[in-house]
Amino acid sequence: MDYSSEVLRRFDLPPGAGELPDGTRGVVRGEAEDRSLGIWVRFDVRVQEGLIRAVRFRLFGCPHAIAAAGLIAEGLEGQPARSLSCLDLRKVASDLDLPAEKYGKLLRIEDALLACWRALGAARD
Amino acid sequence: MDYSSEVLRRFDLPPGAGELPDGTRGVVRGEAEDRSLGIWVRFDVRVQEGLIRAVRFRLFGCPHAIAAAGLIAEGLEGQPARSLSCLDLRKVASDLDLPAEKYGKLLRIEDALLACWRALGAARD
Amino acid sequence: MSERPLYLDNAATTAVDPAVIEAMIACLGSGGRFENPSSAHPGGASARRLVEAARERIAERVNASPGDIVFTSGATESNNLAILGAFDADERPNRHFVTTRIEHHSVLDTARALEARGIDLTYLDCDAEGVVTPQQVLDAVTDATVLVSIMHVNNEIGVIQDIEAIAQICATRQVRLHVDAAQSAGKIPLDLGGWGVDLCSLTAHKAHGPKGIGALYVADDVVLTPQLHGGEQERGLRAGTLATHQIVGMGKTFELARPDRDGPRLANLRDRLWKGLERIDGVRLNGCADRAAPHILNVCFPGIDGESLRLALADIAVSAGSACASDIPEPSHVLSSLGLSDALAQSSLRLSVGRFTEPADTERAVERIGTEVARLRTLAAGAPAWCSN
Amino acid sequence: MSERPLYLDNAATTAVDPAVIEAMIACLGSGGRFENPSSAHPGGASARRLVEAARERIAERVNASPGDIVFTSGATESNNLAILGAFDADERPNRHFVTTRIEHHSVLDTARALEARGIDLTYLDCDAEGVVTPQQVLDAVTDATVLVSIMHVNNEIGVIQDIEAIAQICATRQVRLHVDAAQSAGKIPLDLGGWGVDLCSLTAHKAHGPKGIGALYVADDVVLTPQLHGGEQERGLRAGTLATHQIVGMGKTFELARPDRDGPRLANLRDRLWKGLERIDGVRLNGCADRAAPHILNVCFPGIDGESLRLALADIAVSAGSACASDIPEPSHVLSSLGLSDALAQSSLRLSVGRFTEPADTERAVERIGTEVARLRTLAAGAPAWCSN
Ligand SMILES: Cc1ncc(COP(=O)(O)O)c(C=O)c1O
Ligand SMILES: Cc1ncc(COP(=O)(O)O)c(C=O)c1O
Repeated sequence: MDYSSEVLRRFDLPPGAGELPDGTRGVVRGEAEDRSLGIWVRFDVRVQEGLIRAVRFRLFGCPHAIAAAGLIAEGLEGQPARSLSCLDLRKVASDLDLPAEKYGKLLRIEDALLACWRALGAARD
Repeated sequence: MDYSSEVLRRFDLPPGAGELPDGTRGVVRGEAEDRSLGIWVRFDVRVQEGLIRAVRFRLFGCPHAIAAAGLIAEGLEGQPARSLSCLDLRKVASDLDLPAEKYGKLLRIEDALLACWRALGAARD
Repeated sequence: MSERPLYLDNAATTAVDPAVIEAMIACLGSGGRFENPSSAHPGGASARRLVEAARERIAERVNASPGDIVFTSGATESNNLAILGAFDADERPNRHFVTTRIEHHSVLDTARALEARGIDLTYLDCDAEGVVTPQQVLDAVTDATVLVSIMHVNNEIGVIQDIEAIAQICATRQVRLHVDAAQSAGKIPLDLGGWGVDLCSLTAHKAHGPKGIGALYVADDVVLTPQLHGGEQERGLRAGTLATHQIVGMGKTFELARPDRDGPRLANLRDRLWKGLERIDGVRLNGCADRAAPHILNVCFPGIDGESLRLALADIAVSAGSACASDIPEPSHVLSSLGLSDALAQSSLRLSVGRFTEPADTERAVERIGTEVARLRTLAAGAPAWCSN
Repeated sequence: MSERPLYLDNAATTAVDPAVIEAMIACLGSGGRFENPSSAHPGGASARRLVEAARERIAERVNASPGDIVFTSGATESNNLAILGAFDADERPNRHFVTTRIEHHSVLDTARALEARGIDLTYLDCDAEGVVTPQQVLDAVTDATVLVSIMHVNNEIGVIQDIEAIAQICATRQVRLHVDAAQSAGKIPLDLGGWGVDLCSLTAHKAHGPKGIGALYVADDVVLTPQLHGGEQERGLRAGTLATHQIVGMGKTFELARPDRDGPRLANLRDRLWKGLERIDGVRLNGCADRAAPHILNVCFPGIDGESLRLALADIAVSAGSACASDIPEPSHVLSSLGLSDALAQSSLRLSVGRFTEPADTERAVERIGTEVARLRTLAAGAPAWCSN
């Protein structure tokens, strides 16, 4: 397997890896998994005043998935909360130069963020 | 093909190779050949007072045949003439450590000497 | 950092011993014995003598006669020649082959080629520790069995099969036994003559010799059909110009290969690795501690994605399964045979030590692996149970 | 006498060039690129890059793409793989093979193996100078022909066949062409892509490279069935651990092999030999002066027993027929095909020059041969005519 330098960099030092203190105000958690693809991912997102202030993740999976989660987490910080529901996966794939067989895992990462988005809605409701 | 040191020595410097001056008194010539075995051999023998005084040979053939002709020629010098008719081929084969597939050529060498013996008889008659 | 690179992949291949390199160089250039060993001239004869001396050394190390050793291009070719050669030489209409599910691909793919020709096959399963029992062989053999092929040391998990007992059973049933001993030389004593093995594949490059040279031991009374046509070299069993430098290199390799001396040293290094890794939470040994070759350690790290584990340790030379595996390896057929799930098979590593491994290397490896496993486990903290099964 | 040994047997094998030895050594020991080129770790990747660089150099020299080059253990294996592989991949019921009577044994014995499987064969005769014409190929090819196999340079008499014209005919008739070019590299330009050859066997050791490594050129659209099972190396066409040092050695060999520069130099040495030997009474050239490879001279000395000739010249490295011949060689099938009697075939010598042959060597050889021929002729003076026929 050849890895793009961006994947290698983010795999070595995954920015955004971790958790947000449980029960903190504005923190939601979203999770997704696919055993057949070998991925589990969980995001903690803190939203304040409609803006994403912090994103942390835990992940079991391949280097591409780790890099993608890290890239997405970084990109979301400072964005409006609705960004959680409209990720540009194509851009992620191209920034990381992902091989096609890894796209399925991107969709699970999206699922986890959508779960955060829904959790946010639920919190608002 | 492995050659015994005796064959190698006699092949390099075949003693007795050559001819005896034609028409000299007491010189007889005997020849034999076998195309299928790839051998032609000719002996010139000088006999005086019943003793073999000189033996020379010409030969087309393999190293074993050359060595055998040389060994026989050398051994005959000084022997009574009838030695021409009673060679000890077994001893030649063993002195030279000849492989069995070469024995046929020994028989042709014997033939050439028998021809000398017969020529000698004819000369006496 | 100019630390020497960490090489723990000696089951894939090894660095050639300096004494072997020297012996090889002496057969290459103008000043050396470069002539064709089949040539009749004195240079050819000298090269031939070197080839025959190498054959004698190899034979001696495996308790065989020099005439039983046929040089090939490696154990892959030896395995092909042994198996296809034995079947091609047997003209019975119903023929049967017995092997195991944990053989090297060069045996398994050859078995598949036999199957395609309509030959009957029995694949023996191993137990959860990788062991195949002599009783299994006895149960599998039929009157139609032409050959049993069982490896000596498994290249992934290092399990040693009881070849002596299996050979006895094959002898009783009058069935030929082929042994793939690519991983054995220098690590485990090989007593081919004493055990009554019929065919045995050897290679030089797993024992600090050159790649691209191997041998097949063919016992005196075994009839084989050659698989490479074109010359009377090697008793007519293997055509092709003899590669003097390779053969001489293999001879020197076997001369230097001393299980009595090297085995314990390697086992000590392997044990140091295991002592260190054992401390990692959840880690498991793949294979059988009681029947372990001294140079191979196969370890599973549950809860770590295999591809991430490999990339995290990409700078150190260890192996996931066998070296011929592609980038994202299929889960190893050997680990699957032990009953490991695909995920656990993928999160396993093979570490293999050699003559040039130092104790300090094992410590560095343990540290690096420990660090990366911890990092990836932290990253995956909270993952569901299936990630560790 | 400490004269350097006279080596005029470069068609049997050659001394490895110092630059090649150096490149090989760099792939053997701990300090070098000894890793398995199939391993995923960085050392493996570096070894793989060396292998691929060697492949590129070889491809470049024969006008091919790197992807067309499959490494084997030598031209013997390449010939087997090309021919058996092409037939195994073709499932038509009636299949036909065309080759010549003057091929190397590795082609002829493989042809015999095909015959044993019931495949139809046509052996083309050569003329009295060793030439096979394109027209003969055209006449022999049928709708059932799977493959034509014709050597480029004959290893005994050095005759160069017109591969370009033969390839054209094969293309017109949509039949695959295999060329055994074991003797060509570095002496005759090979334009495999330009000529439209489908399969071509190469070897390193005839061109100052190591023994035990070769390649098969397999054009893009040619389907072959692998003959060695067990690994995905070499596009799945040839299993077995890649022998980096051997491959790198072959790469360097081909890089150094320059027909434009070496061909004329070799031809000059060959011509010096012939100029000298030509003066011997009755001497005859075996082969075709107009289609002669630069490095091979085959000469007949009528009236001399072959075995005695060989023993008389045993101290100099020349060859009677091919190197794989046994002690008392069968009369060479190539010389017999030229129409020589067994006796004349036996009293022929092959002298072959190489990169390390000096002009002085040719003079010494001429003198030694002249002396021995004269001595043996004197010994046989008076012999009947059949001794010279
Ligand atoms: C058990 C086993 N058999 C066969 C082989 C093939 O050996 P070689 O690389 O010499 O072809 C190997 C290693 O690759 C091996 O480990
Ligand atoms: C024409 C020809 N083909 C094939 C071969 C076999 O080559 P190798 O020795 O590389 O197997 C040789 C030399 O032995 C040869 O001269």
